[in-house]
Amino acid sequence: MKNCKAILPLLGAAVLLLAIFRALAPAFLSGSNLLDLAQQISVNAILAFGMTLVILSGGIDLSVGALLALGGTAAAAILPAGGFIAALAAGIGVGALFGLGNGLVTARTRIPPFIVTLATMLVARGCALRFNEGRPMSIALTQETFLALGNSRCAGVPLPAIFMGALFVLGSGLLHRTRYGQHLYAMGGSREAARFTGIGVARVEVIAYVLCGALAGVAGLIQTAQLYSAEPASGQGFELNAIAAAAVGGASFKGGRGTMLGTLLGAIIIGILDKGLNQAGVHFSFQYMVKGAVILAAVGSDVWRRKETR
Amino acid sequence: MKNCKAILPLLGAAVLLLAIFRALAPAFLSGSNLLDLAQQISVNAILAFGMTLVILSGGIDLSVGALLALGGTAAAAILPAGGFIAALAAGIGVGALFGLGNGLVTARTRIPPFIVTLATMLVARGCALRFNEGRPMSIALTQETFLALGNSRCAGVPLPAIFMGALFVLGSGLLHRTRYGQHLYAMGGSREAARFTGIGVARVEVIAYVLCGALAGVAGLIQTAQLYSAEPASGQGFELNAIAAAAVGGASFKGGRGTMLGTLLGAIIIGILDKGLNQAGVHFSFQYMVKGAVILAAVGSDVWRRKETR
Amino acid sequence: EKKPAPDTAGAAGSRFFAVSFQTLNNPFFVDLNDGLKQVIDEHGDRLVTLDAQFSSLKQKNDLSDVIEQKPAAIFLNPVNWESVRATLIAARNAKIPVIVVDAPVPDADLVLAQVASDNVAAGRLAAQALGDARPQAKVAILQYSVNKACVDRVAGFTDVLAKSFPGATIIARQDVKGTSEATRPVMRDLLGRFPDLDAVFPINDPGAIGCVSAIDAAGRSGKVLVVTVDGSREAAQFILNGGIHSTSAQFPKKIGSLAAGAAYDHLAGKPVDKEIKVPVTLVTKANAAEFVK
Amino acid sequence: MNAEPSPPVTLLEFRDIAKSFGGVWALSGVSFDLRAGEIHALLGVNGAGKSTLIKTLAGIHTPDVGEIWMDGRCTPISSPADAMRLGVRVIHQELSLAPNLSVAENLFLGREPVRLGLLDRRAMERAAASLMRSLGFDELADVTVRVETLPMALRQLVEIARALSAAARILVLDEPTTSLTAAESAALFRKLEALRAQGVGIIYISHRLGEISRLADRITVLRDGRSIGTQDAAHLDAAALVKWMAGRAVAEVAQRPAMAAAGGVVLRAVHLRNARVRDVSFELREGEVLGLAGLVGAGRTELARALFGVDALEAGEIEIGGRALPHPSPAAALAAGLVLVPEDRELEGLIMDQSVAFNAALPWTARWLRRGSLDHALRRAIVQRALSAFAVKCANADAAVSTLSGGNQQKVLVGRWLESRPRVLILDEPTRGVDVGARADLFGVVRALVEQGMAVLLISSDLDEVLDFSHRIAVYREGRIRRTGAARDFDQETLLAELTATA
Ligand SMILES: Nc1ncnc2c1ncn2[C@@H]1O[C@H](COP(=O)(O)OP(=O)(O)OP(=O)(O)O)[C@@H](O)[C@H]1O
Ligand SMILES: Nc1ncnc2c1ncn2[C@@H]1O[C@H](COP(=O)(O)OP(=O)(O)OP(=O)(O)O)[C@@H](O)[C@H]1O
Ligand SMILES: [Mg+2]
Ligand SMILES: [Mg+2]
Repeated sequence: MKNCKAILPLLGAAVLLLAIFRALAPAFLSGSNLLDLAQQISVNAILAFGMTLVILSGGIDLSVGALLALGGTAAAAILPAGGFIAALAAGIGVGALFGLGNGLVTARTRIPPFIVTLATMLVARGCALRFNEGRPMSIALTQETFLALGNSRCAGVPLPAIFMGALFVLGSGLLHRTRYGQHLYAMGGSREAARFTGIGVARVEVIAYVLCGALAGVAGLIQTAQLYSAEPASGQGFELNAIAAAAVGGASFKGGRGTMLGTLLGAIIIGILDKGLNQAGVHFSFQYMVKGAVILAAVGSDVWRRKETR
Repeated sequence: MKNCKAILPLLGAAVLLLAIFRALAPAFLSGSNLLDLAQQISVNAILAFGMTLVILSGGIDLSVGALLALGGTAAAAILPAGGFIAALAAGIGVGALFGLGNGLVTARTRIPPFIVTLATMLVARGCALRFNEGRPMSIALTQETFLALGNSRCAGVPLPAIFMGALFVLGSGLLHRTRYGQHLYAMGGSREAARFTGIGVARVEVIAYVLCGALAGVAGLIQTAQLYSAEPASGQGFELNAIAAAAVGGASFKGGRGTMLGTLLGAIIIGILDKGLNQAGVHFSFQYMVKGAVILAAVGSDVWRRKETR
Repeated sequence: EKKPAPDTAGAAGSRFFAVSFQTLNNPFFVDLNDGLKQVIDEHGDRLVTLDAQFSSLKQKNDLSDVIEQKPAAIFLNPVNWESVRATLIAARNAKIPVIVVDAPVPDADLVLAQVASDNVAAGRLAAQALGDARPQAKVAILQYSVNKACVDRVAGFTDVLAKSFPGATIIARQDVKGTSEATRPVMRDLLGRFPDLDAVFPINDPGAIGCVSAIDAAGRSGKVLVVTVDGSREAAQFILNGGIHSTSAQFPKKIGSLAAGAAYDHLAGKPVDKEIKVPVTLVTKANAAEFVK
Repeated sequence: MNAEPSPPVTLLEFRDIAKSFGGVWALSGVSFDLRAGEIHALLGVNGAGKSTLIKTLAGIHTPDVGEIWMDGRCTPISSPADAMRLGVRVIHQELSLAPNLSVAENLFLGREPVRLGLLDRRAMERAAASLMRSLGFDELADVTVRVETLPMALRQLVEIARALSAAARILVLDEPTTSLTAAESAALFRKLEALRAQGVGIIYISHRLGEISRLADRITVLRDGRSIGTQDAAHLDAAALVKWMAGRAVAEVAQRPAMAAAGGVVLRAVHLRNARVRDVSFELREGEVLGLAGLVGAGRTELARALFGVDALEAGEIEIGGRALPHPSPAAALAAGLVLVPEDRELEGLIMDQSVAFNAALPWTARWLRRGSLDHALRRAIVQRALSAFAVKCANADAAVSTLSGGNQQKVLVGRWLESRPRVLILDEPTRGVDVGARADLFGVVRALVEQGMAVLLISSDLDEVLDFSHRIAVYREGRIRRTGAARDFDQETLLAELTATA
């Protein structure tokens, strides 16, 4: 399959990094360490899945970090009185709602998505800070079902990693096995051309942002459960990490290019890097530099390879 | 002049905001408060001038916040031994150098500037944190010339505001009265067209990033002087503020559209907003929301007006 | 191996320790890190320092990375005192002792010890210094309420102010991250809004320096009293020059060395105090010179 | 000196030029020479390599093999600036203007006048205005307007003016007249003839053979990236030229489909009205071709867009097959059997970065993709049918559609709609930039479908095409249908007169 060939270099990069860190930190490839890696990646990967949809449509979403914080705080606020289901609905719903706003404004006006979602980021952050005066809100230890979202394991695998896997499968299916996916690729490639084939581009675009917002809500729930508390000020800069994962995975800002598999691999590469640099005891200042260099190299090699095969 | 008409709505918005805050906080229009406003705006405006050049070229620069921190720390590190001139050269030079890197990679490869400058942001941040283990570096109170950069006044006007004014004049001249400015607009409007007419588009692009980096260094010097210390971790999120100023001022991410005057007004509007909301005693959570709403409204009205006149 | 050392410990000279700070953009934590490092280096062991950059999730992930490597002990300065519970549980399951430094956590039973300045006392000292100098002060408080240490300082401060100086009034409270960069504009606008504002309590030294800069910019140098907490060299300089009135000095290096000492005591099988409070001292013009050197 | 004409001066020589893109040879051996004071036509079917060759001369591509010789010396050209310095001026097939700059700024792009190091904007605008006057481009008298506000035709004139503004030794025009009116084209030709007389060497590329026979002194034909010969134009008649170029005999006129006995009305437009369409009513019957004749800028594209539901209507009603469309939109139009093939295939037609197969299968997702299950075989079959309808020339169906030549892209664009025969097909400039062979193929396929009952609304700036292929003709001017009549009642002159008549 073509898709498989396209991600071989990414797989190669991941394996290379694993080998390097194996050499630097012998326990790196232990089962428990890899499971821990999967859990750590999950929040960023879930944000990046949503980001991939938006990037495929030719847009960008800077608000996911703030929506993650808002989703978490909303859920934490509802949880004591409303219970588990209501909290889930609140967390995901508020993300989807702001995503709807992003989508409608982007589709209906010509305001660039960068600005639309920057504004949403500020508004959502303000809303999150309304809860509890901006202080963290702890989750009562009795809320076991909710806390399990972030901390339980199923057959030894951390639940967040399982959610990540399930959302990956759903996302891939959406992109490659539904008409919506075809239409998203088409409108990302050329909005006008998609319109002329009868695709309701506004609808396609709005759905991408709604899903992206909802996924940010899911990530917020998971983070809140993991941290036993919701932090209104959390998630700052998460959008850049999610964008980086999608870009490393081959998504193009012009729209119409990118896959869930690529994005997952992008998130994995960034996760390996973060974990490996920590475990190898690299000074935190060098961690920044190495991460910058690896992101540039990964996207650069993808761009270069594509040029070659053209 | 056509230009003047284009910025009338921005002027209107600024005046409206001033009037609103005048009503909420009576001292708002006092001379000292307005001079203070000019000083507070200066760092963001200087970053936004550089950002305007990059946006005109069709790019974006996420690294300016980190370059501001790096420029400041580099200057603070050199200052005790090297003295004032060497510190200035170090602060501006290091910004220009990283800008050169941004420009060369963007011009020579097809890696999107979003990713190039994201990587630079990480690398520059790592470099800044190398100094002094990441702790703030204080400027000795005996370094009066250096501290004057941020804190002196000339004929009652704060020096940072004067720098901002001077850089505005230089920047406007560059854009509208030199061939470089023409070529920058042309390549932003259509890279291919510019290339086909024999313009060295790579050179034009590289220069835009170099100037943007150098201006980030200047901003870093000013901020360091203002705060009596250089903070390696400072400047986070400044890039978004600078981008917002340029966008509010009418710069278009597609390139080829935007002016220094617009950007200056954008920075002023954002500055009035920040200051006014603080002085009106608005809860910090609402400050975020209002700022988001105003940015959206400003860019939205610009987009809408442009569509009308088409 | 001998009996008392827990099974995670490894032999002296080959052990490694990890510490995670909420931020390293504050001389306080860098000094605390130095205190830890000094003791650990003396034993020939290794310390890995992690910077959480004010993100709880990063802190959790960083620590789960090192827990996988089974360090002899973990030192923890939490971003958010509630959000570290999962980390503490993971460490207990891995039988790794955790010593909390500077800011307390609510789950005291999950940690080996807590080593911190007496932050309430630091706030009290600041209020006392302020009240003595200006009993009728109109005060602004720049708090940072995510962090428990900062919350304690404000609690001590308001407590003394209310009890001992009824003439003083708190006219503004703002929440702001304790960096110069974040504090300066907030202070600048408070000065614009309250012409009669004449004292401020920023909860730490970097914040205080931001305040001094804002006061100078507003042309009100010397008219607004700044009292704060930390005792850094930079703040001491400003005390000598009159920009800052007082700072309640903490001894971060001492906190670091005591924490490291507690860890080695535990590894040697000795009992360790659950709570170790490091006293604070008031720094004013009178004694600031000692803190500059 | 005797009376014998002096031997021709060779300005430029291509020697065995070859150029590949990712392993595919766009040029594989092109040689010919250009003399001073001649117009040398470069012909070839779509994808033959004409534009690529020109780009090697302009310094945009560097040839992989071969040399460019000028004035008897091997002259490598590695950048557009080099070409400029050597006196080469090129009008590219794709317009290369900065849309955000004014006409004057575009004219002087890259060689702006400066005074004391600063831009001399006033001198620039003065010079631009006088250039426009001297070229007789009166529509462009105001040189301060931004190019993006100009219609296509005027943009093309700006491009031409730019190439003519500086003294050129070699002038290259790659399909310069695709958007020009007959009058504007004629003015251009006069200018070219004047330059030829001054000794400028001109390379002229066009698919309009009428222009070639009027202008060309010599003709070189490219086929599959090779030059297959150069001949004097005087020795060739139209039919021979077509045969040489296309490699086969091709009918130059589009043969009109046979009109079946009065079919029912399939498309009825009743008092349509929006910003650019001013009260248009007409009917189209099964098996009928209605030609919409108008000048460039008449607003025919806007009418087509309104019919297809891309642009909103302010008033009026569209009926397809007897059923009114309550909320016109492309989806509703397609569901009712109305297809529009848009005029700008790069922007509105195809998704250029996606594969040929993706583009061909896109309108039919509902067939091969159902509830999450993917019918690979059906998709392949759909793609195959779309490509074979016109014998699209492409390496494989997974290649990006942007790598196809313009003509082949156009074939994909039309071919993909034939999967299920539309009731009404609107063709907007279907042959812009398409070679004679492909044009004949296109009209052949459309004719067959019309004879089976499909109705066609044909928009074309090529009046011959409209006259020859339509059953009826609607004269369209300033957003209104002025008159409708049987095609045989019109000829070139009367039609042109009606189109240019002022209201
Ligand atoms: N940048 C490119 N990348 C890949 N292939 C290309 C590129 N440019 C041109 N080609 C290929 O080179 C061949 C020649 O194209 P070219 O545009 O020169 O044809 P042309 O003769 O100008 O055709 P037309 O009459 O349609 O304009 C085509 O097969 C085209 O697909
Ligand atoms: N983006 C635009 N802004 C302003 N006016 C426009 C724009 N696009 C088109 N127009 C105007 O609309 C009119 C019709 O455009 P267009 O050239 O597409 O007409 P047409 O009849 O379809 O011609 P053709 O199809 O032969 O090119 C032109 O006069 C042009 O000035
Ligand atoms: Mg061509
Ligand atoms: Mg048209």
